[in-house]
Amino acid sequence: MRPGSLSTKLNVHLRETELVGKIVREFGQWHDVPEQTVFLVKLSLDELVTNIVVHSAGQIPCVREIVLRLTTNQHELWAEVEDDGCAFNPLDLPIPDVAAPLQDRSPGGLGIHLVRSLMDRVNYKRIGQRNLLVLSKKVTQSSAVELP
Amino acid sequence: MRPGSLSTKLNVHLRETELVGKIVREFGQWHDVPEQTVFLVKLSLDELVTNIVVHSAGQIPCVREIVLRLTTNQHELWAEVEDDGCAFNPLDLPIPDVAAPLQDRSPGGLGIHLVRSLMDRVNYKRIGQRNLLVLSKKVTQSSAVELP
Amino acid sequence: MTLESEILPDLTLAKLSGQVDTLTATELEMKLGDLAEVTKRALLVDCSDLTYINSAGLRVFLIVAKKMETAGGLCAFCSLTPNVRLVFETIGFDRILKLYENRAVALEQIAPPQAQAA
Amino acid sequence: MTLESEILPDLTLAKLSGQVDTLTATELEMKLGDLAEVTKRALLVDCSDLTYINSAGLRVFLIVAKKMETAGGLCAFCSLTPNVRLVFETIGFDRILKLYENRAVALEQIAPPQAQAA
Ligand SMILES: Nc1ncnc2c1ncn2[C@@H]1O[C@H](COP(=O)(O)OP(=O)(O)O)[C@@H](O)[C@H]1O
Ligand SMILES: Nc1ncnc2c1ncn2[C@@H]1O[C@H](COP(=O)(O)OP(=O)(O)O)[C@@H](O)[C@H]1O
Repeated sequence: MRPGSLSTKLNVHLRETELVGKIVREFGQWHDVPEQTVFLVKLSLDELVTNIVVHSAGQIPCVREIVLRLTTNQHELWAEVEDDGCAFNPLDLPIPDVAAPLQDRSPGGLGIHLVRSLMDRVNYKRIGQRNLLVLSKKVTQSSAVELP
Repeated sequence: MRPGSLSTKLNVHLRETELVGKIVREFGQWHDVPEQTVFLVKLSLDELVTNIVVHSAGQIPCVREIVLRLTTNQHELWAEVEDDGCAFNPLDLPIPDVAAPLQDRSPGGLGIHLVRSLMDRVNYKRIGQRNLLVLSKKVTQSSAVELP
Repeated sequence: MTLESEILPDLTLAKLSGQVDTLTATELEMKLGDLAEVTKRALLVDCSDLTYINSAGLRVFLIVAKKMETAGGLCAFCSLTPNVRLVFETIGFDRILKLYENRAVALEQIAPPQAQAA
Repeated sequence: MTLESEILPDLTLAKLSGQVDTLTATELEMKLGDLAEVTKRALLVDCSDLTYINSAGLRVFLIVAKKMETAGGLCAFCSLTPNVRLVFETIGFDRILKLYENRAVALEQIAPPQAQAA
């Protein structure tokens, strides 16, 4: 992939998930990120931003801003989501039982599980008054389109 | 405008000016940069990157990489172009006589003049083995499209 | 997101296209819910043009499949793109939902010609 | 970048569309050069769909206008978008090149109906 990075401030609105999708797709295209990696990173960021917007409504302090960051080097892509809401570590959530039969499956709790399963690494840090989630995804040489 | 920033490594190839145009347009759209500002910044970066690629051919050391950076806050956009070629300050170039009659006008030397005229500020710095040009352009509140 | 449907005697066919996300999942839930209501035996969702789905959309699939199964019917999915299939597998949907490689195979299994002739 | 031309008795009309940059300027130079060759009196470049031009393209305009003037002809431009007009003004092209607000005004000035009838 082509090395690069991006940082953008998001408003606390569900509609911003559309911008997140656009940014991941277009940034991914500029930096020769393979199509499947774009899909998985877009999905993971969509889940995280959606959760922050949806679940921040009743929080004190409420979330006032979300910052999205993307970084590529030749072999790996990092994505960060930062918010100024109250401390919440999604990695503490129980893992849903994905082997349960249909009638026992609850329709919630899939978002964070998808992020944890589809990314190579997910790290949570509380920094001052902010939550920071760092995702990373390795890209195999063969699937990356290199410019000459 | 929406606050954000971007950094991308460019190869030393004229075809990369197409990517520069795409990046400025799409980054501009994500960050609510007014259409005219996008046009002028795209033009300025196109001129600078074209010059580096074209004029680096005979240089020692030759340019091996170019880094493009964009930053927005509410009122201003900054663009940076960095290269690792030999020291060259385009601000030392003479200003072409744009008042001369048609037959006296030389067809060259317009690129840098456009950059200097269309941007609010242009700064050159030599940092170690790198040339850094920083452009800035203010955006009036009224022309910026703000998200609620 | 668009959902085009065709109600046949043995089967309801629903072709789902575009992006299913948090902004469009409610619309999908209503439309698929309506189709499930009028479906007698089986509902087949063709996902060949489904380019994106997030957990809000997957939640809808689960709800509709449960509802169909409870009513003694069947909810099946066909023609998943590799990306969507990976997501299905990650959350075990390949084990609890009926998936078919393509529409032809699905029709053959759910509403075979003999059944149609009967 | 595309250039569509129409050769009329009094005037050659060239409609320039899209992006003119360092990658396409040579093609423009060849095409406009050819048109200048066959043009007797005036060459009018309609820029209404010219979305982008950089110094490589402006250089071509200057070369062609000089050539036409030297040969006793005229090279004019019409229907510049506000962005392109700003660039023209920045390098003084509004003073050395003939610019018209729109095609109708340009035709009226360069090849008025009387001249056409004559
Ligand atoms: N950013 C967040 N802030 C507060 N609570 C959250 C946040 N993200 C997730 N949660 C909690 O974790 C639960 C599981 O989240 P998730 O796996 O995305 O599934 P869903 O949102 O569909 O329930 C949510 O229901 C919510 O209670
Ligand atoms: N990055 C660069 N490295 C070396 N020389 C340069 C560079 N940029 C510009 N120049 C020199 O400055 C001159 C003027 O540049 P410019 O105003 O862009 O006009 P043009 O490239 O059309 O001649 C060039 O002809 C070249 O000699």
